[in-house]
Amino acid sequence: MLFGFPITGETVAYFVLALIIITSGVFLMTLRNVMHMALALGGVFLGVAGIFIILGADFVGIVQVMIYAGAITILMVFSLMLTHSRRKTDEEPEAGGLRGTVTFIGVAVVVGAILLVVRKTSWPVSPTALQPFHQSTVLLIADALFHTYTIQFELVSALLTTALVGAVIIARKEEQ
Amino acid sequence: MIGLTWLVPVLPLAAYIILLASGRRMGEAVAAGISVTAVFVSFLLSIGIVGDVAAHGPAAPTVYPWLQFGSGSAGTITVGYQVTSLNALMLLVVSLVSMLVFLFSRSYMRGDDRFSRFYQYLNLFVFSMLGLVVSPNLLQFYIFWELVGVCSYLLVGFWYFKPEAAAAAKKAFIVTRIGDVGLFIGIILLYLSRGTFDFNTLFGAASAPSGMMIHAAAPLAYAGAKFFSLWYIPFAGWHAGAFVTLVALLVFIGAIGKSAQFPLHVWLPDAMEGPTPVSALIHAATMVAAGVYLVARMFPLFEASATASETVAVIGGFTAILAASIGLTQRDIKRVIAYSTVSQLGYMMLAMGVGAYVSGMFHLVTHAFFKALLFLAAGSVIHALDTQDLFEMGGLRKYLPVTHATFLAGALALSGIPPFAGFWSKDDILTAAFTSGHYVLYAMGLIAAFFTAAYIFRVYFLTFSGVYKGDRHPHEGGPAMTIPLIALGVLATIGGFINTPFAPILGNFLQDQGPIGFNPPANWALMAVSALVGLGGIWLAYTLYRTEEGRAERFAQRAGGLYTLSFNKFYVDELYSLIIVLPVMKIAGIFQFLDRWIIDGIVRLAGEIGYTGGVGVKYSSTGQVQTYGLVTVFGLAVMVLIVIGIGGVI
Amino acid sequence: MALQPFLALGAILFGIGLYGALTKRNLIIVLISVEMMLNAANINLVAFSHFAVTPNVDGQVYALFNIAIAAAEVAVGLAILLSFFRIRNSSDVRDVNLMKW
Amino acid sequence: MADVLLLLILIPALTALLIMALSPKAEGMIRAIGLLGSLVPTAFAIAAYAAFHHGATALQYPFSVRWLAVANAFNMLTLHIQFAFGVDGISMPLVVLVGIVSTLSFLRSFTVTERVKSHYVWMLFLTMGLYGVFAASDLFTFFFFLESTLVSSYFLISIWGGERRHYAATKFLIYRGVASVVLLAGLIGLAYSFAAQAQTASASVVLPNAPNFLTLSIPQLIAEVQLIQLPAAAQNVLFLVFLLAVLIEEAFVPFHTWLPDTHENSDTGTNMMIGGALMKIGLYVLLRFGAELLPLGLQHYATLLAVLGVISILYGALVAIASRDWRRLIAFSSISHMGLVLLAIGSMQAIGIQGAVFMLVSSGLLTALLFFTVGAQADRTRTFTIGDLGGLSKSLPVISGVMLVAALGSVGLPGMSGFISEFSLFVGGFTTFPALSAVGTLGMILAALYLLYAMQRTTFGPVQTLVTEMPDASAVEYVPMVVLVFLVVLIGVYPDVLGNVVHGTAQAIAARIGG
Repeated sequence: MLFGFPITGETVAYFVLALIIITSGVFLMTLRNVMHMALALGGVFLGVAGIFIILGADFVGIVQVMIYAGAITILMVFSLMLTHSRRKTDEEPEAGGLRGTVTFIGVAVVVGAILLVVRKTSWPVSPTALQPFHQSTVLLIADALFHTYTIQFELVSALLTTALVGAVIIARKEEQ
Repeated sequence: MIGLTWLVPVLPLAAYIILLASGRRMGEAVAAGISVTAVFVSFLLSIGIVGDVAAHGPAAPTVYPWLQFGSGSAGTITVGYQVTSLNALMLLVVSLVSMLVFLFSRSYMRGDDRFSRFYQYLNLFVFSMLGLVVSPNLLQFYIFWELVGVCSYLLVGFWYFKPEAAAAAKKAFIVTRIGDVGLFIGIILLYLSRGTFDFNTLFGAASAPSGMMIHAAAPLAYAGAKFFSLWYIPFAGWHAGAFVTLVALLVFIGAIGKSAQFPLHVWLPDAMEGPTPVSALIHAATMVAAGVYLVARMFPLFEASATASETVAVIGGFTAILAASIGLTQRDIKRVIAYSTVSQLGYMMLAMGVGAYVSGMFHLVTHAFFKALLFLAAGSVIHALDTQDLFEMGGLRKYLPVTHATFLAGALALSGIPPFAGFWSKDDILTAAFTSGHYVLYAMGLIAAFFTAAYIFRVYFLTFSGVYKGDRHPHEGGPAMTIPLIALGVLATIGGFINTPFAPILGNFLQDQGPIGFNPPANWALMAVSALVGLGGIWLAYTLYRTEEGRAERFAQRAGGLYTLSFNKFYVDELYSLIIVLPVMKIAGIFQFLDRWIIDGIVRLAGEIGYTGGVGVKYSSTGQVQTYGLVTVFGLAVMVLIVIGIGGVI
Repeated sequence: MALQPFLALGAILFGIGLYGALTKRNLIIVLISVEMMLNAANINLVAFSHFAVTPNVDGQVYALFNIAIAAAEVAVGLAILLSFFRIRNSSDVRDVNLMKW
Repeated sequence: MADVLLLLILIPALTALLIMALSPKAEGMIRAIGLLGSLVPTAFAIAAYAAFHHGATALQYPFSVRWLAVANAFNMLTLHIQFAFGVDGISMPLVVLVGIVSTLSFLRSFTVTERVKSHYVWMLFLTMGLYGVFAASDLFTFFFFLESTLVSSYFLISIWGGERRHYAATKFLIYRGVASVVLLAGLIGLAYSFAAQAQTASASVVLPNAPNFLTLSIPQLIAEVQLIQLPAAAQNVLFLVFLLAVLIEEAFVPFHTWLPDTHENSDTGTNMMIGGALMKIGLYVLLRFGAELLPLGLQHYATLLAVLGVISILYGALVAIASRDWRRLIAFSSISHMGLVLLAIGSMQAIGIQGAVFMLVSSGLLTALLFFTVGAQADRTRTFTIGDLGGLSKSLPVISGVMLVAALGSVGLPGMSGFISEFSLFVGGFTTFPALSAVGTLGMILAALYLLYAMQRTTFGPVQTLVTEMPDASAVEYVPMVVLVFLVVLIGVYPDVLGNVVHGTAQAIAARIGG
């Protein structure tokens, strides 16, 4: 038994991934070096992708790897390097003790409350928890996206296009 | 003729409208001609009406619905006209005096650049006064009652550019307004208890013994218990007598205001700022007599309450002596006559109060003649001399023979010297007071009669005898002025014979539907006494002003404080301004202060607090998103904890 | 496995992200922290999708939408950041105070 | 003729749109079209008044159009929001009053030279709103137009007002805005309480609007109130809510301070609209919702109404005595007059309710006339301060004369509309509250005091103002004065011209509140 759960492959995977995610998250908060931070960020995203796969959401997991661990992380690293090089004072000590402590307490209370609720609530659970989906989730998702959520899907497309155009316009250098 | 009664007030109204429409374009002669003609026709009609009434008795009122606000007859207000012997008499007097004053004004107002406007107002007044007289119900009466008040306001303030005239007009309106409000309340209470405004139904059928059947305010006993007792005066607990007294006194307050009785007499002398014909018509002969007419019209109401009629009598008697004693010392010729009017109206009220209905009305008629005469004669004097100060006159007998003769007739009538008109009516009143057992009032009346004779002959001697002190060349104002004077002079001389104790023509005429009030029997001794008192007054004036230079001044000095009191009108005006006008103004000022600084101050303070608070809170917006986020997190934490605490989730 | 461990993981990851978003001075790190919070939400969505009484893929679809929108957010956010950096030559959160007072 | 009320609202609105399309330079055109846009509805309103069926108590000229349906708004009931119009004996005279006052205000606005186009647009919208408020037969419609009057008068005050116009306009907006919110709460509470009550009672009573009991339609509510009554407690609470709104809206003491400030800082045309028509809304609300729909509430708070009324009568009159500005004096005078109406509504008598409508119409006409004449003299003398004036009768005989007529009418002189109104109100008052009404009659004396005192210092006396050579009333100025004086005298001499219309409805209401 591991923390009250039977030791199965799944459980072990969960705990390993959870460890990776939380550790990477904490590193991300404490590290200074840009490259190290990028690494930690990748760790968080990859760990989350693993969790998705444990949960049977293979497709979402793959997407997570491709978009977050790949694209967004790289984007962030580039941005960090782009802005980092010009200003050295950026590495001054992060929020002093008081602010950090106060924020920590506040966050801790909220997270503690959520954890308490998570623990105290009796969640209705499906009888077939292990392998809930009879078909490939890709098929199911495709079905949902193109039948139930067609309009939303199209809206998201429009949103992405708009965001890209907007980003280009905002980031473009002003013509002198 | 009675069917044409509506035409009597409508003719002056038509003249008013014509004059109003044509404005200043109309020439003086045309304006005066139209007006005089209209009133003259009214006068002829009135004669016919009096004849009709004498021959056939009064007619039932002719009414038209005017305003409907409820169901049944109680819910419909009507207007119309009614002719009784009392109305008919008043119609005759009003139209007669109006006609003469209209004629007189033609000369008096000649050259005034608002000549036509003056006749407009006069016509409006005559319309209102005649409308008042023919009113078949109290509400219509009140409407015209107010209208005559407004005409008086307009005419007193006719020379608006004189500050005194403007102030006097305002004072006249406001003081009479106080009385009007009393009448207003009285009318409403009468209506609520009787369900009607009609004079005829108001006092019940002729079968009612006292003529008065107000049933104890039963309608006023509405669902009282529902409301706070603090705001609810339970009329239901009053017995009928107390209620009748209350209503009668409220009605009498209206009469006090209009007829310038103490304590609301202060406006009438000031009203002399108006043109003299106005004083003659409105402030002597007609409008101020409306109060007496009101009491006469509501006579059954006063008869039903001994308290109310005693009050009327006492107020009347007191006013008579008070005003007469003030009249003794005034320097302004019009003011003396004005106080004389107040005093004579007091006599009429005294008569009404002691129950002598016919005597009161009789005096009203004779007084209308001789007082209009005195005013017009005074107007003639003022017209000739352009001053109102008695001590700048003198010796006018030579220059103004007609005025002198007619003034003398009027003065003798006022003094109560037989056989002039005033003697018969005033003696009637004094006899009534004596025989009904009001000995104190009789004595007051007698003293007032002595004063009356003294002050009017003081005016006579100062004006007409001796030598002229001014440097003008006084002359008579032409036929338009002298004809009315002569006509009134004749009436003042022989007018009393319409109701001598030996041939009570007027008494029979007024009481054609059965006796009203109390008719004093002829009493030779009392007649002799009043004649002697009148002569005594004349003798006093003669000795003071004709025998020896400066005797009057010495006499005044010996009287000392009394003279000062009388000369300053017993300081009533000053007293009122101290205890009423000043406090009202002060309270108004305090309220204004409260309004601006306390009530509105609180409002503005609330605004200021909001503004200041907003400015203060503004600085907490630092623009640091992370700080906002931190605060939000704590807010969220608190909310979550509260939810967990009250058990909403777990 | 049960639902709770995943929810707990999501809560902790959310907490870390929140802490970062509220304390970090560098705007990019703040953005990264926000991404972590979104990921925490995604974990919850997928977990509910898996452990629901009648399991379905709705949660996964939402997670996909979330990812798409997060991508858009990152794109716009970084664009704003670059623009701001060009003007102020800084990527410090404290310098973003144009909206004060 | 059936849709005449719709025309009353549409014509000003469409005219406003038309003016918006015009060039601001075309001032003459704008004035002409604006005047026409107010004159035509007035003609329609007068025609409707003439054709009004006197005996009937039902709403006349009904018109309604559904606008929006909210399913399951309350207890599975559907809420239909509609634009519905209809007038009865109480609202018909007020609709005509709006027409007359607005047309005359448009004439007066010929003197406005600044931003003419937007002035006329806002005036037209205000006119539309006022018509809508009085012609509405639906709670939503009523509230919609009430808010539109608020917005348009706000702009009229804040753009064309006097020295402290922004202060006054903000105060106006806040006070009346709060009143609107309170009123909205009352209206919602009214509709929902009736719906709940009707649903409960529907088992035993057949209601006119079954099976959908949630209605905003005023005639339906009136039909219901004759069959079922809300519980006394609910009526009392709702009545208090309405009363609070009315007290603010009608500027009763102590919520009155916005009115003098508003009048002091508005131009004359706006003052005529506000004093002549807008200030009648509050008491109309009290009659319409308080007396008609909440009879038990009115009975319960009758004494409170009477006391508040008497306080306003005396307070307004006393402050008016000390007022130094003509416009403030008129404002306080109108507060005093409206206090009398409150007293009479509290009396719950038919004659009191009839008198209330008389007084609303009469004081609308007289206030408009007073503002007009005072404004006309101020065009020439450049001052509203009573103490700075004097002897105006000399140079401005016509304007001074009309001013005197207006003042005497306000004092309650018989032969003019003020008297018959005051008389009816006092008869009602004395029937129920003799002692309070007796105190209230002091207001009659004080009214004579402040108005005649002000007149004495303005038109009488020696000439005070430096400008002595002034032109008297122009042709355009004659029209409002002649029309208003004519109407005031007409109602005074033949009150049944108004009474015939009001009578039936007043009787019906009084019968319901047990008067």
